[in-house]
Amino acid sequence: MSRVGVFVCHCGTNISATVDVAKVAEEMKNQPGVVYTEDYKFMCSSPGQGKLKEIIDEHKLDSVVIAACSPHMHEKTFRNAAEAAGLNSFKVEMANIREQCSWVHPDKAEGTVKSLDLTKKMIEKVRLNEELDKIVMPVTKKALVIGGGIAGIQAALDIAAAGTEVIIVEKDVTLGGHMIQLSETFPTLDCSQCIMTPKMVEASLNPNITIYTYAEVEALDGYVGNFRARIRRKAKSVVEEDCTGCGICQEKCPKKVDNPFEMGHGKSKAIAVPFPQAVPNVPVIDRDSCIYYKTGKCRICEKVCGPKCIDFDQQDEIVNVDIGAIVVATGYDTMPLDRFGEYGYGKYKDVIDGLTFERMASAAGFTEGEMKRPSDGKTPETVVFIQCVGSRDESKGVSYCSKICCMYSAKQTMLYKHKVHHGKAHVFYMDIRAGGKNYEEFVRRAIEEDDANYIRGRVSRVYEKGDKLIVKGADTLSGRPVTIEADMVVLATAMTARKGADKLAQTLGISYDRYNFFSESHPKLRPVETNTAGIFLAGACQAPKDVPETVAQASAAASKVLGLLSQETLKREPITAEVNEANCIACFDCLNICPYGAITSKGITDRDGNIIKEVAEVNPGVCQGCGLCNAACRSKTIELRGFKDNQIYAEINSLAV
Amino acid sequence: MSEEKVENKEVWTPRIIAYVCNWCTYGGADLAGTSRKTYDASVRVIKLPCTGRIDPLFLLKAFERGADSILVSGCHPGDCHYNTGNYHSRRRWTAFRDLLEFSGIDMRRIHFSWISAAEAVKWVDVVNDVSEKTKELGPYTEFQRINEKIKEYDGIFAEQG
Amino acid sequence: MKIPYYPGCTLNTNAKDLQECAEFSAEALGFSMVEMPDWNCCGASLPLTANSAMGYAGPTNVLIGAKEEGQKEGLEDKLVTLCAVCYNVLKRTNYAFNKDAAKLDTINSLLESDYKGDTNVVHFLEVLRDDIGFDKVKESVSKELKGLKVAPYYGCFLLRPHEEVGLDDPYAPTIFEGLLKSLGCEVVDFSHKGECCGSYSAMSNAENAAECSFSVIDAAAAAGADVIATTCPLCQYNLDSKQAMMKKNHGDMKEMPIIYFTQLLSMALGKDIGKISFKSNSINPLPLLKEKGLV
Amino acid sequence: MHSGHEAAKDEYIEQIAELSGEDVSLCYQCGKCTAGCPMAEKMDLPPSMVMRYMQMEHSDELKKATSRWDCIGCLVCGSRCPKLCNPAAVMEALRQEDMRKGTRSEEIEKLPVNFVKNAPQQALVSGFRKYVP
Repeated sequence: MSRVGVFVCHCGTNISATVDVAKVAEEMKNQPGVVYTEDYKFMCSSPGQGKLKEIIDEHKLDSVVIAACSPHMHEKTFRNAAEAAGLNSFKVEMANIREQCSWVHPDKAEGTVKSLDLTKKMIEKVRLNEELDKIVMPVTKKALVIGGGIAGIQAALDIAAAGTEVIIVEKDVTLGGHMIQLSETFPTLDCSQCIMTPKMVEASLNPNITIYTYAEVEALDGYVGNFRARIRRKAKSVVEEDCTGCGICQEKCPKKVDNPFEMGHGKSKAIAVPFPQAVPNVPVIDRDSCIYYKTGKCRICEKVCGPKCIDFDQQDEIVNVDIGAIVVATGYDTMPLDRFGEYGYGKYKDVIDGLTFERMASAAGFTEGEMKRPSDGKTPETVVFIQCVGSRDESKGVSYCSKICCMYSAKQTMLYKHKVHHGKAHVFYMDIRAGGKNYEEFVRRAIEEDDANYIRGRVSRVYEKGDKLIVKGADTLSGRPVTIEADMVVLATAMTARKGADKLAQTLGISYDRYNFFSESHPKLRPVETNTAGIFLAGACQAPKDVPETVAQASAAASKVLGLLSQETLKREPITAEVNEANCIACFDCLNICPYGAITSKGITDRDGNIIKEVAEVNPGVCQGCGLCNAACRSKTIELRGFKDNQIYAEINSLAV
Repeated sequence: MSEEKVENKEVWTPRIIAYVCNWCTYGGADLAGTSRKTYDASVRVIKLPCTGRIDPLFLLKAFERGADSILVSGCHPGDCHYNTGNYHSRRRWTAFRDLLEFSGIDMRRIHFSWISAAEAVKWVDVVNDVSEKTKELGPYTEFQRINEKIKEYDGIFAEQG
Repeated sequence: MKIPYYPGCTLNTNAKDLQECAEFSAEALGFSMVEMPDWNCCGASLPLTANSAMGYAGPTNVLIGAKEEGQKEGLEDKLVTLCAVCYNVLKRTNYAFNKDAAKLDTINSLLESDYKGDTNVVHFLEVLRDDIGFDKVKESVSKELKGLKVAPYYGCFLLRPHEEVGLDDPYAPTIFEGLLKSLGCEVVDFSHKGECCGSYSAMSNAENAAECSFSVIDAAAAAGADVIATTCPLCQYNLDSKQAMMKKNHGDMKEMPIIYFTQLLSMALGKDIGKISFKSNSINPLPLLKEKGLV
Repeated sequence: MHSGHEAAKDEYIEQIAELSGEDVSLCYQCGKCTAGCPMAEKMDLPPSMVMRYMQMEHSDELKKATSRWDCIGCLVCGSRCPKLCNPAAVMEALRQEDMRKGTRSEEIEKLPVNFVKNAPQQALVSGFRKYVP
């Protein structure tokens, strides 16, 4: 028989005015298992809590019901107090007779009847409460950052600054991501390379940061505080440690290839770094284009290499790392434009996308910063910028707004005007979305000072006529069609999730939306967390974002990582699911329904180690305690601690008429 | 068990059991208190982490124990604290409702609602509405009579061993 | 290979040139088109508004007839058209039925029929590409049309709406180009191959139609074309017969012959130029063909 | 002003919406239809404006406009619409409404003899379909 103590709080007159608290205390004496009841003025006050401890001790209570305010208000208070008196904190329940009774039912008779019911209900429940221990988990004090663009670098630098080790895994040959491709950045027009290169170098020199470029995360095991990632370091064909970055191999390599860093304009070599400031400044052989890998002859790079670090036989290397937390910062892609035949991208050389314009405007880019259109190298006198190409387009693109295009189109008109003073920029837009610090002012500057002509409407077609591009658009403000003869057209293409983002999400066990952007745990209150504890998001892998937002989120993710890794052990509420292995029929409905991937299949072995049956297994580090599995389980095998079926039924039964 | 109350209709008050999730509707009900709204006192709340935790048998159990109506309320679609729990709850309900209807359960006695932690007024309105409708329907004697029968048969079976 | 053929309202009359040359070419390439009996008009346009059952009845009747005739006579299980408009209307009728079963039910109950929306409608160009093959066409060419710069004009109806018609990429189509290349022509890529000729506005507002047609001819001329090839009698009419009117507004415009694709095809396949009728051409293409040494 | 849920819908607008089967609320006024319309230059109310007037229930102005009689049904508007609207269907509905009410139509007797004699039959058939009640 249990020994329940019931404490009915007056809450001054907040409860006692409309509930006969003495009667409640008195009647509860008759409830089975109840050995002590009392009504008291302020249970949450210091004397109230003292009384609670005293009575627990004196009457050897094994469970407690406090009939008072909402558990959202004071459950923690009373559980801590009970724990101090040596009672397991999960043996304390509250009956909510204030928010859901005394304050809402002015009739004292009704309020009292309801309070009796609610208190009885919790007595019945608490008698079935189990003693639960908080779950304690060790923590590996090391973080992994996936992606080496501005988001990844910022997160890594912040984590490292706190003295915590961090590993950056970057898919590409160098750090830098998309940001290092940009010419100048809004709304300040500072040179992207000037602010990005120092960060890349800083990351590479920081002793707490290990960088794996040309590498990918292949698999992830474990749970918060205790992950293990398998990283594939693809063969660079160059011994990284020995390379001095002299660049002679690239210079002498006879094989020219298109340079993706320059968006297909400008050439690179089969052994190359994408750009001179690459970090690490170590070239990689592109085995698909290298003459030696194709024909077995050449090896010029090997001959000219001073420190002899070319290794044609180099194999991919697998590295396993143990980490406690992960920041995913894999960035974005831009939408392929082949589906927009009406704009002639791919057909007309002078129809380019925004990133190509960035390279054209960059002093280090394929035109060395001069405005020269791709077809004939002439200076374009009229440039048309088309916004929302693929964005806000349910027919051929995506329905969301890519968020950054309004700003970068405005910036690009400025960059253009600053380089071609007599030139004219036209911008076709649907809405100007310039909600950010100094953003609206920036767009107005493009219009008012730099003479950009903003036309509210979409473009229907672009076609060539002689050496001009005819742009057929509309001005919806005057309701008239508009035709512009342009020399160059720049398309502000939609930002999309990285190709393969869904696959990475599955590898990591995080969720993603229908566009393959990774999903945050809560859109307002947990914007950097994923639903998988210990994995955080930074930057455009979550949704379109500009640089300032990305940096802010990266720092936020870093602070989350540091908060997590600052703990010696992790403790969490033990309201998690548990499995009765004897009953499990291995239907795995629970595994499918679990939003967190907390359930796996486990093999039960006989003495000889043969698997004789499979059962569900809950990882308590990952389980968040929603109870979906409990409701879905057909054999009543998996149950949610603290909300087991018998506890709920006890509550229902207590309400019997 | 409730014969006497049925005959004596003027003192009868409906008994409504509400299954609500901890994060949205429970918060909404608390807010109704904090805002000192008043509403019908016939509702008894059972708090669960998520509406997705609700086993359809909870509903039947409540009727068996004398509930006249049941209210289920959780987070709005898309707002679930556990991402998808309320969707599962809704889907489970869709699959289960035909079965309940087929078994002869009075579907007018089961109410579903999405009430967020900010929607104190909605909580008040929904509870009053359910209570009003339940009063129109009267006590759920049909189910309670089945109970009596089941108990009778249980007795007979027990006697027969 | 024998394929049920639907001529529609114009092919036996105003566009006989288009049809005769197609028949000749089919024979030369080893297939024949069997005109289906008792055909009716397809309506020459599909209603755009909702609840427009009557507009679908005509084309449905055609689709049913082709299916029946094909089965009765042991012909290919498809229906070939020459006119781009017929093609468009018949294909979109099927599309509408496949998307909206209720619509199909309504029409079936109107016609007391049991049509399933499954008559395979193909354009003559598709037969050449998919059944014969452009390589085979090329082999069969006896007189290459060397030096003739041809602008392939699709107009609206072969390309739009793409989801419903689905003949080719609406912005980078290749089927017409492929055929012309196999005939030895120099294909001229031009910006207005899918723009409208003015269509039926020829009836209500000839000026409008002429303006539309002018922009097509202007673009073809700018791209260096000698001649525009078309598949549609109405396009041919608008582009060709309105050139006098265009000249009034665009004095410097040069006349350009507008020719049916089958006229070029049959010429290349050896049809005697004297036997090719150019009755529908108000701009006579013969001087041009002579100049190019093709006559 | 047309606002508030209770405000009665304009009868003419409702009729056009029903006839066309188009949900004009989908249109976000990007103007791509007007931009591509080969007749837009000549229209008093190009397709995007027709959609806007439908949204705003400017029925008097819509009734007065004549652009529907310039529409040639080339379907460029609908085929490039990012919101999957079809302004050509609205144009057709407006035209049909004109013809039902007898406010405008083409009269066969007045067609030029030359046209009737020489134009391909399909021009007459489709023209009658579109312009004659």
